[in-house]
Amino acid sequence: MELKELYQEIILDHAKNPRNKGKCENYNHDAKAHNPLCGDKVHIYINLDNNKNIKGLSFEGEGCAISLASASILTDILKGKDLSFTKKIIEDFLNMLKTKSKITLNSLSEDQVTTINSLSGVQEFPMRIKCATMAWHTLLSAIENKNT
Amino acid sequence: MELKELYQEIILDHAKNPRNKGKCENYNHDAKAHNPLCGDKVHIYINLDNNKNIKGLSFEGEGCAISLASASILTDILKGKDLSFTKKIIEDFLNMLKTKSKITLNSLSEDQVTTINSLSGVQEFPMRIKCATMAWHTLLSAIENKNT
Amino acid sequence: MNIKKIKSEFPIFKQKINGKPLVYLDSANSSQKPKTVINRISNFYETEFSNVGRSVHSLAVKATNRFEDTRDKVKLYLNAKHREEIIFTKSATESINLVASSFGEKFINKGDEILTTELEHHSNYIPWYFIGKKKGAVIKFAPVNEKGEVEIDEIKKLITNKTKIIAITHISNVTGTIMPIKKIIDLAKEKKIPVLIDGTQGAPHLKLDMQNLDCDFYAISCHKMYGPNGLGILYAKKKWLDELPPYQGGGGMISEVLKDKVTFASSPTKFEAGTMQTAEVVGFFEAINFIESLGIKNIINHENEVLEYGIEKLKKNNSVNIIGDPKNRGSVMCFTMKGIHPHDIATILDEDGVAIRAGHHCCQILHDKLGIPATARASIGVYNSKEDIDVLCDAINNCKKVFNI
Amino acid sequence: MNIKKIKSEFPIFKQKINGKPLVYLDSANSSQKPKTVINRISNFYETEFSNVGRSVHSLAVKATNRFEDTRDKVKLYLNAKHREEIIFTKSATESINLVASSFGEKFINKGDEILTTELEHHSNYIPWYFIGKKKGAVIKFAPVNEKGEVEIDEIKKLITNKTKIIAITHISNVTGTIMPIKKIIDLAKEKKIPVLIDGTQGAPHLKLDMQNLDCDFYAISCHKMYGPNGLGILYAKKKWLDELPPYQGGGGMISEVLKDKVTFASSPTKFEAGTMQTAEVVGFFEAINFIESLGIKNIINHENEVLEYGIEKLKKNNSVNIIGDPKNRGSVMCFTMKGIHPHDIATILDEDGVAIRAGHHCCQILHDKLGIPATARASIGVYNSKEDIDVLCDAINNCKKVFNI
Ligand SMILES: Cc1ncc(COP(=O)(O)O)c(C=O)c1O
Ligand SMILES: Cc1ncc(COP(=O)(O)O)c(C=O)c1O
Repeated sequence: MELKELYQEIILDHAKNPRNKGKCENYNHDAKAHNPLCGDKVHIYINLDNNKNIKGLSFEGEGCAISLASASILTDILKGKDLSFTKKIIEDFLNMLKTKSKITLNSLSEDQVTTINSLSGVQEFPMRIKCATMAWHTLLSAIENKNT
Repeated sequence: MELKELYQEIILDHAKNPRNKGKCENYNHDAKAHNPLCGDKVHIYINLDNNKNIKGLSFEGEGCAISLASASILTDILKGKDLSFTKKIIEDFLNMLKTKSKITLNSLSEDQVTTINSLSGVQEFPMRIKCATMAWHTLLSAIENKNT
Repeated sequence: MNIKKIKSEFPIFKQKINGKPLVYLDSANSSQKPKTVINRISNFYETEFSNVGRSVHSLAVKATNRFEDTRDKVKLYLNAKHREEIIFTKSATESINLVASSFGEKFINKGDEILTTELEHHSNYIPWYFIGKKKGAVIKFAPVNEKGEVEIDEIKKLITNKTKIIAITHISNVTGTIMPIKKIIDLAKEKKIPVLIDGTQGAPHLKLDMQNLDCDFYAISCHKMYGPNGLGILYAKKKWLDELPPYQGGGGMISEVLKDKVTFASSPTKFEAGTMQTAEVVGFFEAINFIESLGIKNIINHENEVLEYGIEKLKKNNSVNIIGDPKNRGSVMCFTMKGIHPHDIATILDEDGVAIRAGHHCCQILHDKLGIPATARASIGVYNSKEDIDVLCDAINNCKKVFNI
Repeated sequence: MNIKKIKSEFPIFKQKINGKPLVYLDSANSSQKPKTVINRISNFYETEFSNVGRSVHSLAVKATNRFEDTRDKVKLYLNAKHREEIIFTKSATESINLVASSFGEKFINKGDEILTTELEHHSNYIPWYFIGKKKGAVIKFAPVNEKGEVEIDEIKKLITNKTKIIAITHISNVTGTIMPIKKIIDLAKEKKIPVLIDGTQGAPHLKLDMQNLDCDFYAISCHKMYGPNGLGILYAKKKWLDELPPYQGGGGMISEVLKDKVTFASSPTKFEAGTMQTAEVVGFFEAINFIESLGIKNIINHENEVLEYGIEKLKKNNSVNIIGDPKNRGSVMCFTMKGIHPHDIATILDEDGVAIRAGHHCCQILHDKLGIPATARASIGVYNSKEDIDVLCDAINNCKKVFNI
């Protein structure tokens, strides 16, 4: 049953107990987004250090299980990573939902791969893809928006 | 063939040689109308005397054979008639085109009845009814519009 | 009413959704179309199609007659006094834009007030927001109470001698509240303030009588009345037809065009610029026929029965929170569930063939006031039965299973 | 091209008009629809109908995908660079109103000039007349010459540093003149003046390439392109999409709505307020398919052959006076006959099953200039053949008989 694919344990866990919620310390980049059709909102905060490492990464937001889980998973996996790796992952993730492929980046732990892949169930639910991708697009904007 | 009904000799004759064209002398009522879809125009002039007789009646206008003939026939038949008779005829004429009846008013000469009835062929051409009725509606307005 | 038979007149119900029979509870969004409407559109294109009012050949005559026949039919259906009070638009949204623009440009000035409510759909707010911004006029919102009603006293309080128009919904598409519009119109008439009713949700579910109601404007979406997409209606009382300037410019709506002077046709043509939606208008004739063949009173009774049954049953479910508790409710049930976002509810329900809508339903101001970003909405059409409600409620329980609640 | 076969794909040609086969020469008014388009609309209503973009259930997903697929298809067909440059409207008339209003409100001021031509359809004049009146701007008309052409030098002469926009037709719906729009656009670009092309007659009969043309706006009527009624398109170059304020307000076009502040979605949603014409948009996909299956170049060649044949044959008839003699003519032949009014011609032709249009064709300024109140117009679509022209010419001779000329 596809619903089981969509609402996997991992997703429900992240949706109910989102990681990295709030503003991370000393954030220097941020961006927000909003889906006017359903009211989902997300605000991403990054603390990017001088070596282009993501020292801190967090989000605020409200929305459905998919959008919350997606934001939570994103922050969980990319915190501590460097910028070029992060961009690669974002690209991979967006591709995954577009082309129905799975992510197999070597530099991720097996656990992390499983976690990201848990979002691949969304592929079968076209109206929900935006829920899953919004945080990732917003992360990209945040990287570009240098904050105050 | 219905076309023959529409474009009877009488109609074509009135269309080619319209009677009472121009402004009649000492007109004291007038009104004009215009069909924006085809460009037909008509302007009716009345000289109404104190006894409510139509002393003079004429028209200016451009348009299709039906609209010209209709205006010409109207002026030809109603010139010299009194107001209440005129209104009755107008009503009868408009009814004729609506209910596909013929006109049989006693106080008209046989010739005049034939002439008016020549316009009844329009009944079968709904898009042309406006062409045939415009002058008659305009006459009604003219009767109500006291000029200068 | 024989709902099975009615349902069988709607081809959409022949298919399965995810292997399940379709339970369509999204009619407030758009209703499904009976076969007679669909066939009329095809048949019109196949045998009678031509542009309306502009040519004199046989096809054009037929098309023009069919088009104007629908206007007469709508006039009768709404019990409007004059056929020229019926203006075809592309949607209720456009109907309201037309009034906000034409009325607003002429009659609304700096410092004037537009009175509306917190219940309104964006389509009955943004057009007023635009003209308000442009003219420096203020929009006042009559507040919604905890039951989801707008009390007439609140409206009374907000009327001042600067109030230029009252724009108000007939039925809220979120709380389902049936507004006491007759009373509001009477109140407004005392003060000589024109009233626009957003009848988008009212028209499919209530008996309408423009002469009795005596509002100035009434906006309708045909696609929510079992009719074709892309068609709306504006009823505008005769006294406004000459008064209001035209809205869009183009072919058809003119009387005479010179380089330095343009004069306009009279209503309805004046407000119908460009080539109209002939096939849709012709198809809508059959939608009214459909409603009339069942009888609007029977439709109302049936829908109310299903609605009451639905509200009762949802109330019994502890995890469900119904939005609003208006005394008079029409066809709409919005709800939330603790721990499950409306979007997720809609997705899970869809697995069981149940089509509902989730979101703010274009009523963000109302949702802000309620303090919830989104709700799930089940809305009822004539084809819905109590069994549909049962399927809905089972599917709602399934949400809890999926979410381990 | 096998015209018999093409004709057989249009159900309308199955019937007789006044006992005669239908010779439809009124495509400039509205084209007939192929079976694929008609069937797609029915089929969509029967199996996939739902409101677009607002619900997450399966039907809504299908409908939304179909709707957006058409946008992609149009983008490709027009060779636009971005899909958000394709905005659905209800007609070309609305497309032009949108630009005149949104562009005009923001960029046109007192004393500014709007440059257009004497050839224009009311739909490409009245909207400018409105905004001109409102803002105190002046409309300048490039004159038409005795051939029915507007010379580019005349346009050049009228451009001043106050010219804010140039609005010009692609093909005249009266003289058939194909305007040198590429040259005009290049000229305007030198002066940084945006250009709107009224492509209503251009789109069905010419190969279009927005990137090559590089105009700012291009307006299209889908119902003249073998597509459904009630649907238009506005192509708007990307640089304008954020620049222009929204046109109508309502559901869908917003980003966030607060009582004191409203923000808008990005294009195309920003310009598509209210429930859209989903079925019509979905049906239009098949209209483009139809054109593509024949190949627009083949269509052009065929139509030109019929057109040339028609012009030649009409020229040989002494009683017929053809309107305009442009070097490049597309699909339209307007004519008058001495002693017979165009309205009478149209009626008499209809007896022979020939459907043409008579009137000023919403070009009163042009007709005034030509000094004739009305013309008869035969216009050509892909389903017309040389035999249709023969029937037309015989019917024209019959007019003379009826009028004893
Ligand atoms: C040149 C031209 N422009 C604009 C229009 C208006 O098109 P529509 O009525 O489909 O909006 C037409 C057709 O009537 C036309 O021929
Ligand atoms: C109360 C209300 N008003 C206005 C609208 C707008 O209707 P449409 O989108 O058909 O213009 C809707 C429906 O979406 C509605 O529910």
